Parts: sequence; C-alpha cells; structure tokens
Amino acid sequence: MPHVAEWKKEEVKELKDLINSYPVVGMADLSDIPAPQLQKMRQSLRGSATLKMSRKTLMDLALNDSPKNNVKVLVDHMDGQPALIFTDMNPFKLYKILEKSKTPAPAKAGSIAPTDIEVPKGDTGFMPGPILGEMQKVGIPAKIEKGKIVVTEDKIIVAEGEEISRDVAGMLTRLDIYPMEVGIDLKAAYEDETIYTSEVLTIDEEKTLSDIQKAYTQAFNLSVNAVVFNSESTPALISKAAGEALNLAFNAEVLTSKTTDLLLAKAYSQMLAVASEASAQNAEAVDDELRE
Amino acid sequence: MEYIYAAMLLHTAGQEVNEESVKKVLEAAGSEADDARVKALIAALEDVDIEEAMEKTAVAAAAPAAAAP
Amino acid sequence: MEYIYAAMLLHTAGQEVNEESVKKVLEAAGSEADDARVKALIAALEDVDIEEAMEKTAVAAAAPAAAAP
Amino acid sequence: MEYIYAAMLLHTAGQEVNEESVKKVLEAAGSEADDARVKALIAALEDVDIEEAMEKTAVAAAAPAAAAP
Amino acid sequence: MEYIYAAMLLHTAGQEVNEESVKKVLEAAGSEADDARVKALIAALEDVDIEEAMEKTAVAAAAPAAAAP
Amino acid sequence: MEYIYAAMLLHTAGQEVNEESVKKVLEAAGSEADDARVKALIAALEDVDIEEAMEKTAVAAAAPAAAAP
Amino acid sequence: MEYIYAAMLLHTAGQEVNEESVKKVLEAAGSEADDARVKALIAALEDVDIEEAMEKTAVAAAAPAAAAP
Repeated sequence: MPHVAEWKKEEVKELKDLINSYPVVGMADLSDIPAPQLQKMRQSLRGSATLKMSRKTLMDLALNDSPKNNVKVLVDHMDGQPALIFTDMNPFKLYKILEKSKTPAPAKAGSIAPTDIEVPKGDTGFMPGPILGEMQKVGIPAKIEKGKIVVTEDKIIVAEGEEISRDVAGMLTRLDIYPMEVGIDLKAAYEDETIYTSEVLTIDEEKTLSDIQKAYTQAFNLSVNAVVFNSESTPALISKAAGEALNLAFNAEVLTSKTTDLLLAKAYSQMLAVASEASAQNAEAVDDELRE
Repeated sequence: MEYIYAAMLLHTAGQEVNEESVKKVLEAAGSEADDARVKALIAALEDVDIEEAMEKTAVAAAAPAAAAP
Repeated sequence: MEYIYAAMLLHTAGQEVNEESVKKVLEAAGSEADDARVKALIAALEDVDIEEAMEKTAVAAAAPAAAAP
Repeated sequence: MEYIYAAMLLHTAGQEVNEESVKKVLEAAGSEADDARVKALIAALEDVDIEEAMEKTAVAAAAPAAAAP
Repeated sequence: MEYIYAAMLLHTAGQEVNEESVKKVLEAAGSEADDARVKALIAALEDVDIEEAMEKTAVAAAAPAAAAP
Repeated sequence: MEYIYAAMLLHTAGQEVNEESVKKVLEAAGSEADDARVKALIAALEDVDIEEAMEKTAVAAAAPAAAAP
Repeated sequence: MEYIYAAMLLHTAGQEVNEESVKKVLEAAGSEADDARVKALIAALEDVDIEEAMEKTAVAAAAPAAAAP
C-alpha cells in the first residue's frame, strides 16, 4: 500500500485486528437509519457486538488482506451504506438480535413495500375536509360519519413488493401508519470459513415447527401403514383392529358382547323410523304407544 | 310396535308384506292381531319405502349407544 | 337382521325369547331359520337387557331429532 | 369378539374362513370354540364382503340419519 | 395386521399375549410368523394398555356420528 | 420411533433401507440398535412404498372411516 | 427434510440435538451435511420445543378424525 495515507493504513490495521480477533464478522447495510436511531442501536449492541463504519475501499483492503480463510467473500455483500460487525455471538443470534431491534419507519416515496400495506377500517380522527378527497384519490375507501372521516373497510393500498408513490407515502404518514422497518441490515456473516447469507440466517420458526410436525406425522403414518410396531403406532393399530372388528361384527350382524345391544338398538330405531313414516300416512296404522 | 316389527321381518326376509303375512307372523309370535290395525298398517305402508325409512334412522341410534360405557 | 327383528317382535309382544319361539316366528315369516344363528342369538341376549338397549336408542334418537331444524 | 378376530386373522392371512379354520385358530389361542357360535359366525359371514364390512364404519350410516330433518 | 389381530384374539380370549402364543395363533391361521416382527409386537405391547387403546376406538367411532350435522 | 426416523432419513437421502444402513444410522445417533427391531422394521417395510405410506394419513381409530358416507 | 429427520431421530433417541450430532447422523445416512444448514437448524430448534410440536400434532391429528362428518 505505497500511496495510502497514514490514517488509512491505521484504519485498515484496526479493521484487520478486529477481523482477526472476533470469530464472527458480519457485513451490514446501514442505509436509511436516522443518526439518533443508529446511536441507540450501537448502544444496545454494546458488549455483544461492535459496529464499525468505514470506507468501502478500506474494508475491502482489510478483508482481502486478512489471513482468515474465505473472509474476503464478505466484500461481495457490501451494499448501500456498508459497515462491519464483530461479535462472539453465532451468526443466527446476531441476525435475530438485529432484526428484533428494527423499528417502524414512515414510508418514503419510491420505497418498496416490505409487506402488504393495509389501512385499517375505522375512525381516522380527521375532521371533514380536503383530506377526504386525498384519501379517496389514493384508493382508501373513506366517508364522513358522525362528523368524522372514517375508513369504511380494511384496504390494502400497496401490495408487498410494490413501489410506494409520493401521495401514498404522505397519506400513510398522516394516518400514522409506518410500514417500513429501519435498522441494521445484516447481509452476510462469516464464521469458521463459512459465509452465511441473510437467506440462510432468516430462521423461519414456523417453518421449522411445521416441518417437525410434518416429520412426526409422516413417521406416524409410515408406522401405522406399514404396521411397524412402536410406542406411537401400536395403540393406533390396536384401535384400528378393534374398530375393524366392531365394524365387521356389526355389519355382518354377528352378535357379540360389543354388538348385540347395538344391533337391538338399530332394530328399534328402524322400527321407529318405519312407524313414523307409516303414521304419517295413517295414524291408525300404528299403536298408541308410537303415536305422537 | 309388534306390527311394525312383523312388517320389517317380512320385508327383510324378502316376503310380501300383506294382511295375511303380517297376521301369520304376529300369531306365530303369540300376539293377537287386530284386523283393523293390520289393514291400516298395510294401507299406510303402501306409500312407504320401508328400505329407505330403515336406512335413514337406523344406525343413528346405534352410534351414540356405542359411546355409552 | 331377521333374527333381531324376530327377537324384538317377541319381546314387544311380551313373549319369551327362546330358540323355539324365534324359530317359529322366523318360519312364519318365510325366513329360513339357521339353528346356529338362533342359538347364538339366544346366547347373546342372555347378557343383554333388551329394554335397556331400546331405551338407549330412544334417548339417542330423540337428541338428533331435537337438534334438527 | 374372539370369533371376529379369528375371522379377520384368517381373512387377512389369505385363508378361507370356515368352521374348521376358525376353530383351529380359536383353539390355538386357548379359547374354547363353541360349535354353535362358530357355525353362526360362518353363516353370518356367508354373504358378507369381509374387507368391506371391516372398513364400513358401524356408525357411518348414522350421519345421514342425523342430518335428516 | 395379522400380528395385531392375533394379539387381539389372545387378549380377548383372556390369554397372555407373548411371543409363543402369538406365533402359535399365527401358525394356526396359516400365516407365516416373522420372528422379528412378533418380538417387536410384544416389545411394543409392553407399554400399551390394550383395553384402553380399544376403548378409544369405541368413543372415536361414536364421536363423528354425534358430531355429524 | 427412532427406527422409523432412521428409515425415513435413509429413504429421503436416496439410500437403501436395509438392516445394515439402519443400524449404522441408529448407532450414529447414539441409539442402541436392537437387532430384532431392525429386522422387524425391514420386514415390515419390504412390500411398502415408503413415500406413499408416509403421506397416506393413518388415523388412530376406525373413526375416520365414518367420514365416508 | 433430512435435517429434520435427523433431529427427530436424535430427539427420540434421547440424545442432544446439536451441530455435531446432526452432522454425524446425516453422514451415517450417506447424506451430505451442509454446515450452514445444520447451524440454521440448530439455531431454529433453540426456539422450538420438539416435544410440544409433536404433542400438538398428535392432538391435531386426532381432532379432525373425531370431527370428521
């Protein structure tokens, strides 16, 4: 680095030391975070992670010059306003903490809706005025009711992935709807020669839960269907056998301890059914006992 | 109710359900057959699909009974 | 179900339900009475209270009826 | 229900369900095989599709009944 | 399901369900008894209350009928 | 259920499910592989389409049959 | 699903489900264990109670059966 200013050399060295001394190095994007909020996030990370902002070129140099195998791949994940994060936490925990610390933020013209943006039905608190027309113009079903502007039904005005227009962004803010999330965006993290991208780091607990349930159901199905005896399938198989036996005895009219009273009851209720049809034709057709 | 059972028995045995047959079954069961009632029943059953009526309610009663301990 | 119907008929008529009486009713109904099945019926009924079995039905049958719109 | 299980076992094993085979199975199970009950079982099963009868829930017929207004 | 049917037969007949008895019943039914599967069955049954598992059926079978609209 | 999970794991990984492979997986999982149970598992799975059997809902009781009207 | 099956196998076998054990099981099953995915699974399981998830499933499976029309 012959033509590099002294302070830059210092900073690269500092970055390199940090990369070497922490097992986990993350590449984050700090775009759109207002300064006070960033300050708060740094404070809340204190003790568990170190956030280091620097120039792209310097981070690039530090990563490429690191003796840690594969860590330079993080360079590929520099995006927006990049920063490095150093921590002892495993990458998943780091990701989770950063995601949780994200806060709602107002929509900006041109932002992409992270999820469906819905304007809920109900009182807006606004007095009748030009805002009613503006709401209607951006597609919010609103009208005046009891002297207030109310939204008449829940309405998704921007679908996930769509761009938020200037008018809509302004209206959402006036309605106190903050559809965006700002915070430290972890793009990728390095640990033990492995790069974890945000896709891998996004743990879908619901998916895990449903996968477990699916696995359990499949295991149960396979055990019962293949008649593999284990603690889960055996009671079910017994139950199945008992049900089959009851069915067979009942349907074949075999009188057993379990079916005799069922068959008697069947005969009796059949008789009641026939009697009620007969008496509907002619009340005299049945005896008093059966007449209602 | 004997009259109905007699009719159902005949029906299930594949026999014609008429005054004579019903009376015969009732008598075999030691039950006195009242002529008027037999006539009325036969007349009423003319417009009833015994099979269908039996199917309908039949097992309904049996099912809950199964739950009984 | 003939065997069952015959038994119910006899029971309702206030007659004793035994091999002989069941057979007689079945024959009057033109149904062939299988000796073994008649015997099995009588044996099975020994442990069952017909009246009780019928009552179970009555209650059960009433319930859905009441629920019906 | 022993008799029923014996019949189901034989049927599933692909064997003919007859008096002899049922008796043999029952005896192997240490159960006294009552001739009349075995005969009655065979008679009852004569016209029955065992497979189907095992699957058809004793209760199934109840649903339409209960639904009937 | 032969293995289960055999076990149920024995249980219902009031006999002990063990490797030997299950095998004997299966063989009497003309079914080839796989030693390993018999062992697995007996092992699994050690922790299962057959009576309780059977009861579940009755209730379960009855329930849908009651729930039927 | 360990044995079943081992079989499912092998099947999904595209490996043959046999005594040896199941035992290897179980042992890797720190589970003692009981020879008889492994054999019983393989015997049970012999004629079974694992994929299909995993997906086909097996319900505890005969109850679901009630679903079929 | 191999990763899940491996975890379930370990859990059912009473073993700790961690990176090392999951990898060992997967490798024994001839499946390539991707480090990142194994780590992701372990991280996910930190917040998911396997036992509870299984119990919920069992109840859920039973419920529709009973509710089946």
